[in-house]
Amino acid sequence: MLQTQELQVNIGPQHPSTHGVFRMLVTVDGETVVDLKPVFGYLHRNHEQIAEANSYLQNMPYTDRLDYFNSMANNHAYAMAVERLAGIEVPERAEYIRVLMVELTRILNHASAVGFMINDMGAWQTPLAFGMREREKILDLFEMASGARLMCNYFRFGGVVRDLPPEFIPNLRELLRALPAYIDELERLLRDNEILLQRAIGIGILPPEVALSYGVSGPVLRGSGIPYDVRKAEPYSVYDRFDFDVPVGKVGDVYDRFLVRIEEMRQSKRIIEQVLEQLPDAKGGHINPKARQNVRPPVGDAYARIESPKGELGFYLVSDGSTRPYRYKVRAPSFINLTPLADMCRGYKVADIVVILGSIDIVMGEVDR
Amino acid sequence: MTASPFEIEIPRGRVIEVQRDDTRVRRGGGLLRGMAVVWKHWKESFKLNRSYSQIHGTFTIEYPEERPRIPEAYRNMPILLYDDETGHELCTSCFQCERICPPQVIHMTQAKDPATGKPVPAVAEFIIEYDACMSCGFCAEVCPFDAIKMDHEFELSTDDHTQLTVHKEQLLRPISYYAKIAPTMWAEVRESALKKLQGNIRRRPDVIGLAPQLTEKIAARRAELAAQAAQAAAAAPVAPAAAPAPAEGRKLTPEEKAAKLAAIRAAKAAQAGESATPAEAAPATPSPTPAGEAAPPADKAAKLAAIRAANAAKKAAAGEAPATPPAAPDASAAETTPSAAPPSDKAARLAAIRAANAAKKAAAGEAPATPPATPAGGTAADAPADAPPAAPPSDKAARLAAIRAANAAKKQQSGDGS
Amino acid sequence: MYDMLAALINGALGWGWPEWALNLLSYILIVTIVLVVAPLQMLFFTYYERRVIARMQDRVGPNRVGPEGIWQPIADGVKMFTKEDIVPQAADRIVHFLAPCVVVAPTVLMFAVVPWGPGMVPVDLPTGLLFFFAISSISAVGLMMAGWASNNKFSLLGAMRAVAQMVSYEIPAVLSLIAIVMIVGSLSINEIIAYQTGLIISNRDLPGIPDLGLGWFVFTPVGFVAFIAFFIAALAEGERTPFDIPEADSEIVAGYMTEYSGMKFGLFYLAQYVLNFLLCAITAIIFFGGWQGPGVGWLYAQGITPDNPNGNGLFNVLAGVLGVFYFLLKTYIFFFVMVWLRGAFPRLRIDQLMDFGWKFLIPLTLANLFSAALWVAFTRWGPAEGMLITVGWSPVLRWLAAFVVTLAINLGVYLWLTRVYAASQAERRRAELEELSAAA
Amino acid sequence: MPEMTPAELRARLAEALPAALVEAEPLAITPPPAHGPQPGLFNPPDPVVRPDQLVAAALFVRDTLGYAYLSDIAVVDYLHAGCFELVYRFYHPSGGPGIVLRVRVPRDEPVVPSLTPHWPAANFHEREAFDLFGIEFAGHPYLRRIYMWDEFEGFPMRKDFPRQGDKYLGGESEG
Repeated sequence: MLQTQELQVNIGPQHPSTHGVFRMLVTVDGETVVDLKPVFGYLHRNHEQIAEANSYLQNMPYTDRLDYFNSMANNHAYAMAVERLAGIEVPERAEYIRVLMVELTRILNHASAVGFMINDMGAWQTPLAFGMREREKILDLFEMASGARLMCNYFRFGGVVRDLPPEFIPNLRELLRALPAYIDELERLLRDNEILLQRAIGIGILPPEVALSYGVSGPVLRGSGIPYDVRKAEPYSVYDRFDFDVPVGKVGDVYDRFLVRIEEMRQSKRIIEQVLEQLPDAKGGHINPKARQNVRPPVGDAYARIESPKGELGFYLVSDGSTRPYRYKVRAPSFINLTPLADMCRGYKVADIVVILGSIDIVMGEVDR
Repeated sequence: MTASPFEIEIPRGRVIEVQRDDTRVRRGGGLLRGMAVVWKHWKESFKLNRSYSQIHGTFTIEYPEERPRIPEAYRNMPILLYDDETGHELCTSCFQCERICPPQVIHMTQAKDPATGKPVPAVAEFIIEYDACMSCGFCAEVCPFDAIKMDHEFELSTDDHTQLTVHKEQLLRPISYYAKIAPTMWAEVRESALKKLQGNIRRRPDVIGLAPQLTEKIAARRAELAAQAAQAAAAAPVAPAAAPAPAEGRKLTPEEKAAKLAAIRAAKAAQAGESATPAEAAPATPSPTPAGEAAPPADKAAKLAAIRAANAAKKAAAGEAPATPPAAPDASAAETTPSAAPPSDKAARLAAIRAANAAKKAAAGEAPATPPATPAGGTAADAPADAPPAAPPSDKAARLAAIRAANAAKKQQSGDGS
Repeated sequence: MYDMLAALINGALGWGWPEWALNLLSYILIVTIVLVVAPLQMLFFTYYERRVIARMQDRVGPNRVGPEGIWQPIADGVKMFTKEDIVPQAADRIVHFLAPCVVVAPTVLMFAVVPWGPGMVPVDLPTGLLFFFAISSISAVGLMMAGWASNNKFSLLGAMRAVAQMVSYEIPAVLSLIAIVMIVGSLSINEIIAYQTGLIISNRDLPGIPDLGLGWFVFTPVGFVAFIAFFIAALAEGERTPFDIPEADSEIVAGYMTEYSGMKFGLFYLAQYVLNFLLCAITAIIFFGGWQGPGVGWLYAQGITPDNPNGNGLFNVLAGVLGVFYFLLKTYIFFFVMVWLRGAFPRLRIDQLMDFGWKFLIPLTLANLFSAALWVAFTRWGPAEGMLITVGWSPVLRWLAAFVVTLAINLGVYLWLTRVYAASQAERRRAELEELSAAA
Repeated sequence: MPEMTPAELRARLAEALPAALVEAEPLAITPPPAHGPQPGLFNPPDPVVRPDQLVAAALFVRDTLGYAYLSDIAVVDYLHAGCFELVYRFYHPSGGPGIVLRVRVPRDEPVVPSLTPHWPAANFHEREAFDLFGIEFAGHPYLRRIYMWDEFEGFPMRKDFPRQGDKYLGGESEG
């Protein structure tokens, strides 16, 4: 029989489609992947050590830099963890503003995640350009409210730093008119595209029980058929007041995860509409006036998790009574979602690795911390 | 595919399965539909699209020629503010921003009063390392004096790295500039900021705390004022408009008119040099510029101080609202902290004690070149009007002033005791 | 082109030029025209592509260098010239140097047989089409040389893939053209163009049709299927999306061009765009009548032509200009379609590409050959050739019967083939999953 | 939505695996300050499991209680109390709040049985714990540093790791 010799190929760390500095040591037998070993650490800055040297409030801008696509989601998780630790309660309007901001980041994240994945498949940035246009609109809204497009640093313990500016709601209503048209157009462009079907169906399959045992979360878990969404499983903040559905895939391949992300964008739009209906008026206050920002929580620990667009993002804080957290741990969804990468890629072609990685949708800032 | 191993009921929502329908045989229809979408985009892209509700049309902004609209809350790099009326910086170097700054890029040193060496509520050296600053906006949030705000200027690239360690001179911007870029945010904090500024100005001797670029201008202005006052003193009492503020031609508010009058009278009194008759030394103008006299000789300052003490005591007795504290012109030598707010009882007792030992010292005939340091003006707490020990004018007059101050304080104390 | 030029030169300078001087001078003129036109087309195409794809993505595209970015290609060219030309140390220097030449030379050579206007073809070869495709496969050798000489694992892999793709898509391309050659009866490109006169239906099939130059092959079912198959094969040949495997491959970053920089990389770039231009041109020529268009035939008839020597020269020029205009218009439309596809589709995997080529395109083109034969049988054969059914039918009826029969066959084959192909893909995927789960 | 309070979990564990539970005394996180108010002691309600019984307890939690989703393994270095505490967090796939198992190992020989053979999810958590805290996970298939390069000495997240730069960051002159 033709004796073939295995070849070690390095994909990354500088590579057009590894979403940041991430290396995969792939042993290839001809075309099919035999084994894949992910290598991290290129972007490791020991975020948790920095956090232990900062006071609680000073950590807030650092959480923006964890998953730099969804700075609002990171802020939300961290703010909830500290509020749970120090026992600060948040006024109604602040909770609604927080949910509004996190759902906007979900739309922004899924729009660009789908764009990047299709871009890895080779479509020359067209779906990505459409996604980026929607993302720009949302970033403008963030800039109006928080002052920065990407590093929003908008949340404080007990609420948000500033109430919504007057021109925020009208612009948001206008954006909500564009979103369904954008999502339908994206589906028309890609859903039945024969080439995409060939590149996505049956690629990177993750059966449900394997997905559960790998502890993946977010669209990757729901793509495999398990309807686990932290907003529904353990409703936090005011999520129990909105009704929205949980999209779930059937087979757990790249195509399912793609469809789940598109459906989740629609659900997020539904949530935002309900937030706008139920938004209490400004009298409710955008921050709890009694909450002092240089927090000195009692001794103890607290864990808070949210459904960030990439999965379950959790913050574990241990306080020793001083103004600095004694231990600050981040449960990063992208980091854990990479665990099954080796199993998902084994047996597929080399060109599929990049597509599977795109379907998991990782951001290196969160993986390497 | 095995049924989902967990039967999960979702509150307020359904579990919806995405329709894959991948068994349908596809014959290129999807490809054509995709091309139709791209064709529509090509056709529409000849129109500009600036609205949020449109998904067609070119949305690129030709950057240098066409600027994106910057919202008011936008924050890039911190800047320091100075009041363009009085030329004084708002910053009192209270170190709050330096403490809160996560990457610790703000470095400042407090200004010292050159004569007495005591710290003054003004900043001497203020450095921000713009290359490490992440524009998180914490310094602007925690500043109690609204002295540091976030700028909207983002074209900061430079090829010389040393420029990125920005000193106070490049950081300072007039309040009018900040009011222009962030109108509503400035309107909210305007009154409290300016009130605090006035409080601080009074504690700043001579040119300390002035925005550097304005220092020479204001010093020149003052010299010019002094020259005018001196030259016009012999003429009609009403001196030409020694407008305290460098802003000429501004319609004078009543408060400023009184201030101008007082400045003239004080200049006349000092210039005439008559004995320390308890002439009515009108309270100095609220503006910081001293009433025109050059550095007065020690005794003249002392006489002034005595007059002021008597008056302050009278004012304290009248319990006048603290809005316009009788700020004694900051004579370069004597450093007095006239009482602004009606002294609380504790303060009154302090005044009495001090008046007593002032009288003692005056009796001892010691020529205190520098009166004992009054409580440092650092904290904005208002020290009660202590009767500065008079220099050795006739000791009787000094004792008289001291006693009068003491019983005024006691009356005051009983007055507001109820 | 040669005779016209010879007459021109004789007329202009009036002396009795010796035969060989006339020959030399006119061919020098032709060669310079071709060598100027090829890079110009390439420069325009790079600009054209970037502007069009930008417009498709709601952006503007290069508009800074010169008014509306017109000098952008010049700037790219200068950049290519000034970039340092690195040759890897372990590379085989001579082969590394020769590879771009071997890729560019045949591509420019293909211009020899491309007719720009009526009578305006550099060399009127009777077997023009064969020459065209024979020369184009030489550049595959150049790719292999580039891959092999770079002594880099990835570029070798990339080169092999590129060559495999170009060779395996040559077959459906040629097969689809044979169908047209069978109908026309000759390999000469001018002959193919001349066949496509008339309105919608070529007047060679139905003599009565007025000659408006619109009798294109694409309106016949045989021609249409051949056009689709040929255009897809041309995409693969020119490495355009969805077949740009070598150029932007996910694991072999730039395929065979990895170790090239500076002007050598520029040459590969030139070759690629010139090849795209030529493929669009040949598509326009064979299926859309090249320079044929309303008015060209009539104008050319007035001018100096072999069978009307004393026509007025001005008409030649007019016919030429109108012909070139039509030809370039059609070519640019086809390049627009190529860019359009690039904006809309992701990329196929290398094995799917091969699968599609061998299991779908080739059977389709073979069936098309069969229906082409039927077309010829119905329209032209009489009882002598054994076609007894259509004895005594009027030409219109014969044309109609040919149209219906070929349409039925082609449509039936297409529907049947898509189902079979989809089934085979599903089967392949299932087998892969099985083997995967067995391995796991 | 299954709900289980720590006390209930402790009871179920006690009667299922009597040997597993350890009566944990509250921890003093930081040394008592010289003067000023004494910060309280850290006494979490969650059950503390003996290291060698960890795998049994985890399997019990997964199979009988149904909490099959291991979400997070957090390691906390209690320098003053002289121990590492590993916080295992499980969630039930049909929702509801999670449950927490804690394991305390002495700082000088931090060896904990690895969960990776039963839960592939624990793979990266345990490699991160090994990389940043130096906790040995017995039975882990590929226990190597995940962030740092393999030749890196020292465990960055330990409380006694030199903060002012070490031999890589130009701290001491040697090395």
